[in-house]
Amino acid sequence: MPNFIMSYLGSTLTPGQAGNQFWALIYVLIIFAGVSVAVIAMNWIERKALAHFQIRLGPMRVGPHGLLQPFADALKLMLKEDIIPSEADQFVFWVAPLIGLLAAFTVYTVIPFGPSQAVSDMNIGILFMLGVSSLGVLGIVVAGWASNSHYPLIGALRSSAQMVSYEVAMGLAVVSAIVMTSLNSTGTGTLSMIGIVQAQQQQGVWFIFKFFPLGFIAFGIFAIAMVAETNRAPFDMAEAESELTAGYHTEYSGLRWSLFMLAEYAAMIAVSSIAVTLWLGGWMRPFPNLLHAPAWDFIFSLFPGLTFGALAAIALLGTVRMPSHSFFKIQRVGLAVFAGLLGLIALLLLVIAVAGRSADSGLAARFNDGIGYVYWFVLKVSVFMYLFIWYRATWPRYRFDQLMKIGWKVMLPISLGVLVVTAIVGVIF
Amino acid sequence: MNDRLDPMSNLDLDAPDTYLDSNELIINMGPQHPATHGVLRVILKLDGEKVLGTECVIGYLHRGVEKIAENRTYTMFNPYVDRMDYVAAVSNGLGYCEAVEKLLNVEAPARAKYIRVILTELNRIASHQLWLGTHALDIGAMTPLFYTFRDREEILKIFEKYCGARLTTHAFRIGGCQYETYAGFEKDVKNFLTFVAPKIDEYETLLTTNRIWLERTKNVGVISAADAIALGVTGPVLRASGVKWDLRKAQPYAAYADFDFEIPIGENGDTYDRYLVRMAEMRQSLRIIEQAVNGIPEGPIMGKVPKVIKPPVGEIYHSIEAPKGELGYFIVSDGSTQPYRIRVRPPSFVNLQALDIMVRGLLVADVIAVIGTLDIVLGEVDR
Amino acid sequence: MNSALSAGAPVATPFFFYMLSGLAVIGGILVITRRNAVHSALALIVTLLSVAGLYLMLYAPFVAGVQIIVYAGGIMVLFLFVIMLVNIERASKDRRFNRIWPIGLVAACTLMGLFVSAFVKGRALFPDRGMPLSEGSNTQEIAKALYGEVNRAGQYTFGQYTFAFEIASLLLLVAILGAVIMTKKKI
Amino acid sequence: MAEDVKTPAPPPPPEGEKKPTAEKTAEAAPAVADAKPAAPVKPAAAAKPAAPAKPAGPVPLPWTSPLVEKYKGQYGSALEALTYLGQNYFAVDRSLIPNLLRLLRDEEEFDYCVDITAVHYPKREKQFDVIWILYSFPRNERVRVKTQIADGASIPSSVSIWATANWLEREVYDMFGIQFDGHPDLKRILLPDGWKGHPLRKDYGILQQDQEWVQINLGIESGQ
Repeated sequence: MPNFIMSYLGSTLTPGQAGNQFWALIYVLIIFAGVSVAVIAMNWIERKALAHFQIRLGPMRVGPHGLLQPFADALKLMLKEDIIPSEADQFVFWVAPLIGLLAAFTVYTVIPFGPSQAVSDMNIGILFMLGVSSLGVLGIVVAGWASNSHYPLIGALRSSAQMVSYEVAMGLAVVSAIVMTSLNSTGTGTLSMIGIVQAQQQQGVWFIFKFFPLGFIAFGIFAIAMVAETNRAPFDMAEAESELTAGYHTEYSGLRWSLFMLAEYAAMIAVSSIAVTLWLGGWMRPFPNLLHAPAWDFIFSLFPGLTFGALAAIALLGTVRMPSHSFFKIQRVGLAVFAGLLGLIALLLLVIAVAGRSADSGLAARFNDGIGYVYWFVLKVSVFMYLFIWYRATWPRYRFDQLMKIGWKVMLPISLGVLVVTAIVGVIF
Repeated sequence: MNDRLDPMSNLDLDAPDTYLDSNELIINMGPQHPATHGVLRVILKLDGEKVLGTECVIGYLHRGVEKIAENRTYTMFNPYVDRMDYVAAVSNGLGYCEAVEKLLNVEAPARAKYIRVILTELNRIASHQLWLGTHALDIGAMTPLFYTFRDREEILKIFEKYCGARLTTHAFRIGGCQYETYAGFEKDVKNFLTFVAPKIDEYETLLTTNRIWLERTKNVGVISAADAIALGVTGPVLRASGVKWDLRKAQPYAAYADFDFEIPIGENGDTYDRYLVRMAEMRQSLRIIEQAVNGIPEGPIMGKVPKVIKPPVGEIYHSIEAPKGELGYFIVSDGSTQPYRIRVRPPSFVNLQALDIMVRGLLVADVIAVIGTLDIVLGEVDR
Repeated sequence: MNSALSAGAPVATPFFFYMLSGLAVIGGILVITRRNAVHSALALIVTLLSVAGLYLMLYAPFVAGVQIIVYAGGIMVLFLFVIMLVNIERASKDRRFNRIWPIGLVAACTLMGLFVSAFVKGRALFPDRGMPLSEGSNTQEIAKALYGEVNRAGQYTFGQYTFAFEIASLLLLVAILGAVIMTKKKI
Repeated sequence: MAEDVKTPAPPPPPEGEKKPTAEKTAEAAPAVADAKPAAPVKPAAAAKPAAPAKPAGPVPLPWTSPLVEKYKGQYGSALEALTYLGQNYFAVDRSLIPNLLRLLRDEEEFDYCVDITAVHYPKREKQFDVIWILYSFPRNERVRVKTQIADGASIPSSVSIWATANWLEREVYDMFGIQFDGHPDLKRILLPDGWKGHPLRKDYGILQQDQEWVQINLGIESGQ
């Protein structure tokens, strides 16, 4: 058994490729733990950032600066009574959030956090991802129907129509990115996610900057479609509070409702990681080809440690500025512990970075690169997460027919045009 | 309660044979609905998403103010007036006091008039700020709500310092003002003027050129000038349709004749024009307050009004420009200390009547926007 | 088929095979027996997904991906749309098995006979027992060996069979226009 | 926001005291009534014994203007033009109502009907005053048209003249019980449909609130 475990460590293939179920399972667990931590962090960041946009403080009471708020919410939702409406279709009502969750999480099996850091590198990576994300619509449609009342029905119809129409635009934008992958020396593009990032690496350019306007337009379309796909910000017709109460999840409460929220956040992270992989060069650190001298590698490998150090410093600043009232003593201690933790991680990362630099091929070096890949990937995804929150704070909501009009009359033609032009430009150059 | 159009009646199971034609859906919006600004119930007849017709069911907040008036003396009725349009309580009080003063043929002293103008215009800004915050929230923009309420707080502080109350202020008395302005009144108002002017620009940057805001408000809920006049619509809704009419200019009352300010009007009477008109009105109010605070005369604040007010027999009608429109008082006096009949002409009640023709053919999301842009307060609609 | 857990194990392990096909069969039965339309739609989705799994086992990932996108993600969503928009309570009142079920049974049996005979006669078509599996090769290589790169499918559709592809898209266009005209009363 | 006015601060005056004010209103009402028809005669201050010492307050004076002359000629005695404290109003006979209003809107451009309301004088034989308050945008001028109708009599609706009259007349019907003929949808607007009685009538005491609608629908014993 141990060789089964150790034999994989040497290989540079993803567990799926290497057919190694054990490590695939480990990767799956790591990714799902990572995503849930990300969802918890996202919950806190969204509430605090939104609050600061709106000149208010956001959650401050539960834990220092509201840090324990997500846990409090999770606990509350678990303890809340889970009401199933009497008229509702029991089985379908129970299954709906699961379909949503299933769709949101199966996408992660294909997302590459590094050249070999993905659960499995299917050669139909993108196709699989689009397919599974279209399954998410089923969850919503069925949830709306199962609640058996006016508003959820209309909410479900609206959001599924919206997701279906934006999926088309999203698909076409993705295709134009894939067309770009095929322009490397071998001439044959690839659908596999790791292949796409490697294509960007070989071509030495992020696809967002390739054939300058085209890549950017395709990226723009994907960015808009992705917001609509997850029912967020200006396109959140489904849960437009002011009109249809709360859209398809009106009748849900307690843990079942939180599954929908979990699915929504997971879908957000999944969709933005697709965008990062396709257009922003996945796990590559910025300027891989220009500044590839070892010194630059070292500097960039310090970044993870520095960011965690900065976070620790901010947390420490927080403890210093905490008012001296006795009520805040516990919060001050809490924050200090949190700062200490962050500081510890920062130290660890810095040590690995230094160690990795000296021994060029040892375990430390591999580990250092691994951290670097994951760090840059997560950094880019978090930029998108911030955009989601920013949209929610500033934009009012589109009306449903305007939303569909944009989906079909604006996004679709542009994405088709970009696809055709990219193909032509690709053939010429 | 009442057997109006029962919302569930249309979902009868023996649907027409052909499955394709969708039957009309009757949706009940309110009275407990986040976007109906109080207890308004609108029954919408929908074909899919399009609104075929609406019927407003009101009266949930009816307290019978006019019946109470017949059993109160003139001074006792004064606080009730604030409870009607509780968002613009100060202008309600101004309207009532001036009506009774006209009945008594008494003139409030100049200083009282200036104080009244300052407080009423501050109240107009506060009312428009509350309108903007809730209207933007209904259309989905969360942030303006917090900005407008932060700035509105400054006005409410001034009210509280002056007359002890923030919302239902009961600031004026028949014949003038009860309280002399507190020590730092002019300074506070001046600070407020410099504080809020850039803030209104802040709202504008957030919304005026916001593509989605334009998309949601441009030619939504259009009402022509002729329809507006026929339906008796007044205030910013009328001015947005292009009718240049403001009681403060047409029939000046209090000290409005001394100030110069423009009346902003719109062209095609849609939700966006009403938004622009109200934003411009806020700026005009700032100008009025500035002139009033600089030119406030010295002198008494209370006219010679008898202790017990017994107006002579007769009836008069007096109206002022409240933030929502023309707020009128028709008082019939029979010579006793209690009014024989007080009829309040509520601008929100009459403006709400225009909802039906403004909303026909629009979508459900627009109904919310139009209710928001009419800026109705149910306390005034139901009285 | 060698043991499941060896390093280069192919996907087509007996356990998965029986599970997926079992799921597909159960789903199929559920589709026709459930009284509630949405339940049968969900059962159909389960069937389609398990069939997609079977494609994967036949080292045809592209077809599996398309199956998920087109069938499970696209058509089934529209199925549910129709079920929700049309007033299904009325449909459920009609008699469950109408009178012409014997004809249905006969048709089913002939179809079954066809399948069996195709399988028996065509045994030679299928590769015999073993799969030419080399140790350590992973699913991608096997797929390449059998069906070639994913782009082989691309080359076929836009290479030799472009004409058929265009006709199909024309057909779809007509179908869409028909649907729009039927529902939209006034265009 | 809405303050619960169910129990008004000062307890309503006990039944007894109500009577004198009613008498006073009655006695003052005729003063108002006879003052009006006898307008051309010098206003008789004697009719008001209540305030002998106080100088007689302002009294409605005849209002003369070209507009008035035109209609005086046309309708003669059925129309009286008066002004009180600078506010002009016509006191007209019920028969003039639909076409006088239409004339005022078309010829005299009183295109904005500010308000329609009513006042209840229980002691008079024609108990109700129905009042239209009109305003003319072009002339920036306000006028009131007042007519007296008996209890139970109906009056032609002016919805066809001004669209705003729809809800205003519904409220007058709801509060006073005055029927408006030709109104598209005359039913209660503020009070629930099943409500009995019309609150703003003088004979509808505040204590009468406890009727069976309150008991049935709100399930409370008494409103007070």
